[in-house]
Amino acid sequence: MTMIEIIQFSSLGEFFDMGGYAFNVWSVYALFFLFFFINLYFPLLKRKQIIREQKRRSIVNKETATEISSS
Amino acid sequence: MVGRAATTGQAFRATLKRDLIIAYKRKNDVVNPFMFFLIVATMFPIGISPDPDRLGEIAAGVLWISALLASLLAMDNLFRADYEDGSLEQLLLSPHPLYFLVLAKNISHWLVSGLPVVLVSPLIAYMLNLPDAAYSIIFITLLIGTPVFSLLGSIGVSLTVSLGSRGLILAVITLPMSVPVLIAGTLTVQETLNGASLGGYLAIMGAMLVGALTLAPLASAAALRISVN
Amino acid sequence: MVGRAATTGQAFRATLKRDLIIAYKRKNDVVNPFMFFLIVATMFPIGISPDPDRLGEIAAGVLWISALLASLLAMDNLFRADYEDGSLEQLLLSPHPLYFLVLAKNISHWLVSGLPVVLVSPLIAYMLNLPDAAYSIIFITLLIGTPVFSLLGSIGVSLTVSLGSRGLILAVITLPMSVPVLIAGTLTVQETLNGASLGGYLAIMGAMLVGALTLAPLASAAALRISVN
Amino acid sequence: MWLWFSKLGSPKWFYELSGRWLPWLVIPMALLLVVGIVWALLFVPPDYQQGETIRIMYIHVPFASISLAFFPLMAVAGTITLVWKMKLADMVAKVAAPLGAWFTALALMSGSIWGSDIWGTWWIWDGRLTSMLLQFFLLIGVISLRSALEDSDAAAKACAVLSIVGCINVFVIKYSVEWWNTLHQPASSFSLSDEAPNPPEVWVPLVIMIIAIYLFFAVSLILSTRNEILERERRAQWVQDLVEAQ
Amino acid sequence: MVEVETQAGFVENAGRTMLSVDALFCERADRVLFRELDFSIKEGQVLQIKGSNGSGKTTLLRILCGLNEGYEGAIYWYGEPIGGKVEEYYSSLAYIGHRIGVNKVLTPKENLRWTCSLQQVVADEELYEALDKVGLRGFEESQCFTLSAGQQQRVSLAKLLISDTKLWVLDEPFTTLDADGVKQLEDLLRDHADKGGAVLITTHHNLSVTDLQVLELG
Amino acid sequence: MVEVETQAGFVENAGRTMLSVDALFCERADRVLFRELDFSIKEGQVLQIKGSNGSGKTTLLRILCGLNEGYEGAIYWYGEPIGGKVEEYYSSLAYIGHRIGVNKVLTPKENLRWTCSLQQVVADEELYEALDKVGLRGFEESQCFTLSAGQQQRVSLAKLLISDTKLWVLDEPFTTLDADGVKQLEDLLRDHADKGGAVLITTHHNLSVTDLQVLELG
Ligand code: HEM
Ligand SMILES: Nc1ncnc2c1ncn2[C@@H]1O[C@H](COP(=O)(O)OP(=O)(O)OP(=O)(O)O)[C@@H](O)[C@H]1O
Ligand SMILES: Nc1ncnc2c1ncn2[C@@H]1O[C@H](COP(=O)(O)OP(=O)(O)OP(=O)(O)O)[C@@H](O)[C@H]1O
Ligand SMILES: [Mg+2]
Ligand SMILES: [Mg+2]
Repeated sequence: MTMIEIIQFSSLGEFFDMGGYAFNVWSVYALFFLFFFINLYFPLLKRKQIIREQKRRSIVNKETATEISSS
Repeated sequence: MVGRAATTGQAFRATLKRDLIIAYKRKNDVVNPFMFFLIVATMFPIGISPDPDRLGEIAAGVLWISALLASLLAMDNLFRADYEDGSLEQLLLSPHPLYFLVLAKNISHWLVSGLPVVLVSPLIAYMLNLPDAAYSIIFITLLIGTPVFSLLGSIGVSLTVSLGSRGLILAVITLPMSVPVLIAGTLTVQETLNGASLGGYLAIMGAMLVGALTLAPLASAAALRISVN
Repeated sequence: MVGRAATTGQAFRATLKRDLIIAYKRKNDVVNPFMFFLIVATMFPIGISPDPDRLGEIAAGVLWISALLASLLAMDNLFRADYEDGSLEQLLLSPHPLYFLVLAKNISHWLVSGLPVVLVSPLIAYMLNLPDAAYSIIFITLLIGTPVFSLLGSIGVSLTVSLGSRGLILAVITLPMSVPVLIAGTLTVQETLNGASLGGYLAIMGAMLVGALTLAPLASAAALRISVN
Repeated sequence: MWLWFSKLGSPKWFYELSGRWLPWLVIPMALLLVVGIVWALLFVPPDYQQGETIRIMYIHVPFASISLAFFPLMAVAGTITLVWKMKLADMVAKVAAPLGAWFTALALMSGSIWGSDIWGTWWIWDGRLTSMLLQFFLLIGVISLRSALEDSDAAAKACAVLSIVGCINVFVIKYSVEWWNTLHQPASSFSLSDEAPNPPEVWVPLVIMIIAIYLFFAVSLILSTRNEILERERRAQWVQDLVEAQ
Repeated sequence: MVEVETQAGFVENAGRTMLSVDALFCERADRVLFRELDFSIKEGQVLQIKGSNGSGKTTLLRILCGLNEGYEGAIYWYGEPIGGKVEEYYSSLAYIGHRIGVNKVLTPKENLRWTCSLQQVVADEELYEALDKVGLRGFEESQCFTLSAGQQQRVSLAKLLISDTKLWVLDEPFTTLDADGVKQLEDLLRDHADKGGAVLITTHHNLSVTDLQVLELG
Repeated sequence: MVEVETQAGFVENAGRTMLSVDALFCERADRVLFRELDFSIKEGQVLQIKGSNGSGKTTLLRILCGLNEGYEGAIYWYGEPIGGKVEEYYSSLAYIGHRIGVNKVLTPKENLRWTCSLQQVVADEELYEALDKVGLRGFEESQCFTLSAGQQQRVSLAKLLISDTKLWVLDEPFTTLDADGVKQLEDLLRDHADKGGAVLITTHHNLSVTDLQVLELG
């Protein structure tokens, strides 16, 4: 396979070692994934929160509305 | 009434908690002293020289001066809003010793504005190329020194809280008072870099802290009573 | 009514005069930026090194940074009292272009807080052992640079005038914006010491000043309208 | 034109449209990201000078280049807020600031990690680095101004003014800092752009990563903007219906 | 946008319509303060805005003065949208808000001179005369921080005696005034209306001004 | 120093004399505000201090609370000089001044909790109840800068509902209150007096409280 051939690393260990710069390379990629995750996951999480909060609010509003109409 | 009277401890905790809540609500109070410290420290390479070697020589001084200025600028928050909205009068009319209430305010203020500066100091130390050996020393000395700055600054704020234009007069009052701490701090760093042992220097700084903790709130309390007059 | 309507020029002069009177009445406003400048400049020999040679190397930068910080601290006076007592609303409700009224306030503020710093700078330059050749250059560059600091600071103040804790957020906004001036100033001093001719550098600083004079009051005016909202 | 403009300004319209766009952004983003990262990590030949650390470039350069787009973006949004009072523009400006801070932070961090190997130090006061740092500070300034001003309308306008002033200033800073630096520091190995004669197997994955990360930026910005819309329009009927339907 | 023509009807009464408001809507902190608010104020009128605490009186006054932009609807000055005539509007407007615009360091005279000179040329005698009338004789040259709350309020009100403005917008001007002060101000308002001016005022006080119009909020 | 004995005469009435003042003299900015001022306030009394603007009402109240020390004369708390009993005095005193002591960033609940907790232990329910009573239901958790002037004033007054203090010192508490608020506060003052408390109040308002004592200044 040509794809396999042009892989720059002959073993997995070598891949992880990154020519002695494992820390540098991997920490950058780790940071990238972290940021990627944060900036996608947090907006999604927040969306859930907003919707939950909004549901709670509308329930409260309805309750107070009925309270007022009944009193 | 007697059964419901608050103890001094309760009033202390209530005040501490209130101030922390206020700080939490205006997150800026936490972030800004810290950002100010970072930015002022950045001004030095720009204004003086980006050359690492020359930076390294002045780094300790720059860190201390920046921390001092950050603490100074943050001080304005300590009693200002309370004075303006009248909460300070309520504080003075509390039946508890003012010493503890002022101390509570000082503590919460330092936690919010001083501690973050101390925590970030090693990073700035690195960027300014401070010799490696000095990181921990700068951290420890700032940890002892910044509360002293806060406590001294608190006296200055108390004296000037009723003035319209406070920022500068506060600085003019407080900066000279802070010089001994500045000297002790930078000396400690330099001397330990030169091989002296930390102990003696730290003892001196510790003594300053203890002194400030016992005396400064008293002075602040007295000054506050005068200021609201 | 028509006969008695004030021209913009009259309103400009009235505002300038008022602010100068206020400054005169609180003499602190004049003395303090100046004292702050002196004190901060003295922190460096203390915090960094009293050695004349090393001081001489950093003197230009220290002078500029101190001037920047002094200007920053003085900014708080610019609209603060006016906001708190409602004069700012009156200013906004004047029929004249706000640009000129803000400019009047800026000018009087610089006269009071910036100019004294510039005037005393040669003295500090001497104390910090700046090479003799640089005295006049530091004086001229500060003379051009400090108004720009004031004008930029004025934008920051206008944006933050309605905030309780302003000092620090003001700094966080204004300091990064002032960096170009700081660079231009310190570079001018250094390069002329290295034998370059002043002309080009001063032209750049002059351009900054002209740009700031025309644009900054506009931005400040817009920001003020927003802040009183 | 005017109609289109006011329609675009309508948060509801944007919410619905962006809902339809999202998959067409997320799918290419995911694909390009996978291809780009695998390529960058496995197939790119090590640089003759930088060795394996060249792989950091595929993160650093996209983030660094997008970071520079934030102030112009916020300034444009700010202008729209001030002139046309369009709510949507302010929502974008609001969510852009923290996102910009994240991106700038990653550019700074990846650059400094890269530098720790190549320059032997994590930080030098080089022109580009310093200007990036100052941009980061300015972004924090915008964020703290926003959070400090309690009234959201005033906050919107104040941040708009600050973004516009800041945008001009970011250019001035960049220019002056580079000027400052080149006069002081010989433009030696610190030059960032000497990889022009690189072969395609180096720059093609870079282009892929740049596009992927641009898409990531768009997706994240849109997601946050949608949240902002839901929050600010929460009393509108369509939002309430939408919430009910969830 | 509402057409200006619809405003023409206003001009039928004795005094010309000075300020009119069309379908004003304002919402703050998630609460609608007023919606579809229409009213107008004519030359010679005193209009008191009433309402309980938090009903939006201050907000309304600030909107009318252009100090608050968080509203929808249109405001007209002599039939034209104020947006186009800001300069003219501001030369005819005197506003005194919760914050009275008195610098603590300056003396009453200096304060008064500056506030007035933003709109018109004033002579020193006028200043002394006005300060005398509001009961500050002898305090002209004391710094304002040495004055009591009510005295400071009087400094700000003195401007009304000098100013040639047509429309006065006063937000709770009575708060710190003593009985004399209240009476004097009421007289002043009446005078102003008689001379063809108009007054927009909020207060929780019962105003004893003849011909008072009332707008109830909230 | 005046002898304490001279104060003994006060205790003849129904309520005991709470606060008494002997030969008070105060001069500010070269003007004598009051001299030889003697009065006392007993349990069950409401004392209104009247006077024109600048007559020294605020100054007097602040002197009594120990917030201003520029005076001569003696102040007694249950017959003893307050200097010696500050702690006791301050646990029995509730003061609300021109500056009402409401932090803008905190919510009404948080504000109230702190002010109260300086003197006594409070439960959350009490806070809610008090805020409800002053008409701030629904605003308990909004930050105070979003409240109108009158609503902020109400936050500060809520403390009186909770506090167990005997002496209330109120400096123009009515300024920004609407008619309802005024009435409610007047009721509250009456209640407090009926329960044996005492109230010292300044206002330019005509108080409709039974059994009102008046002290005229200046
Ligand atoms: C904290 C450190 C660093 C920062 C803040 C930084 C920042 C930047 C910025 C702002 C750009 C411009 C992107 C654009 O114009 O589109 C950039 C591009 C680039 N950087 Fe960095 N950088 C840093 C460290 C490094 C290091 C250590 C290297 C490795 C030698 C490097 C290599 C590059 C390359 C190759 C480019 C693309 C060249 C170009 O398009 O101009 N950077 N970086
Ligand atoms: N800070 C001060 N410095 C000097 N003199 C002052 C100061 N504050 C007040 N005065 C003087 O004291 C006098 C009384 O002021 P005070 O505030 O007690 O009046 P007041 O009766 O409360 O008036 P008002 O009804 O206007 O509130 C004023 O006439 C003023 O001249
Ligand atoms: N800065 C603000 N931010 C958000 N909401 C506000 C702000 N100021 C006021 N509000 C809201 O607007 C409402 C009206 O306030 P406004 O000050 O106009 O009331 P008002 O009628 O003048 O009351 P008062 O009689 O107490 O002065 C208040 O209930 C408050 O909730
Ligand atoms: Mg109001
Ligand atoms: Mg008073």
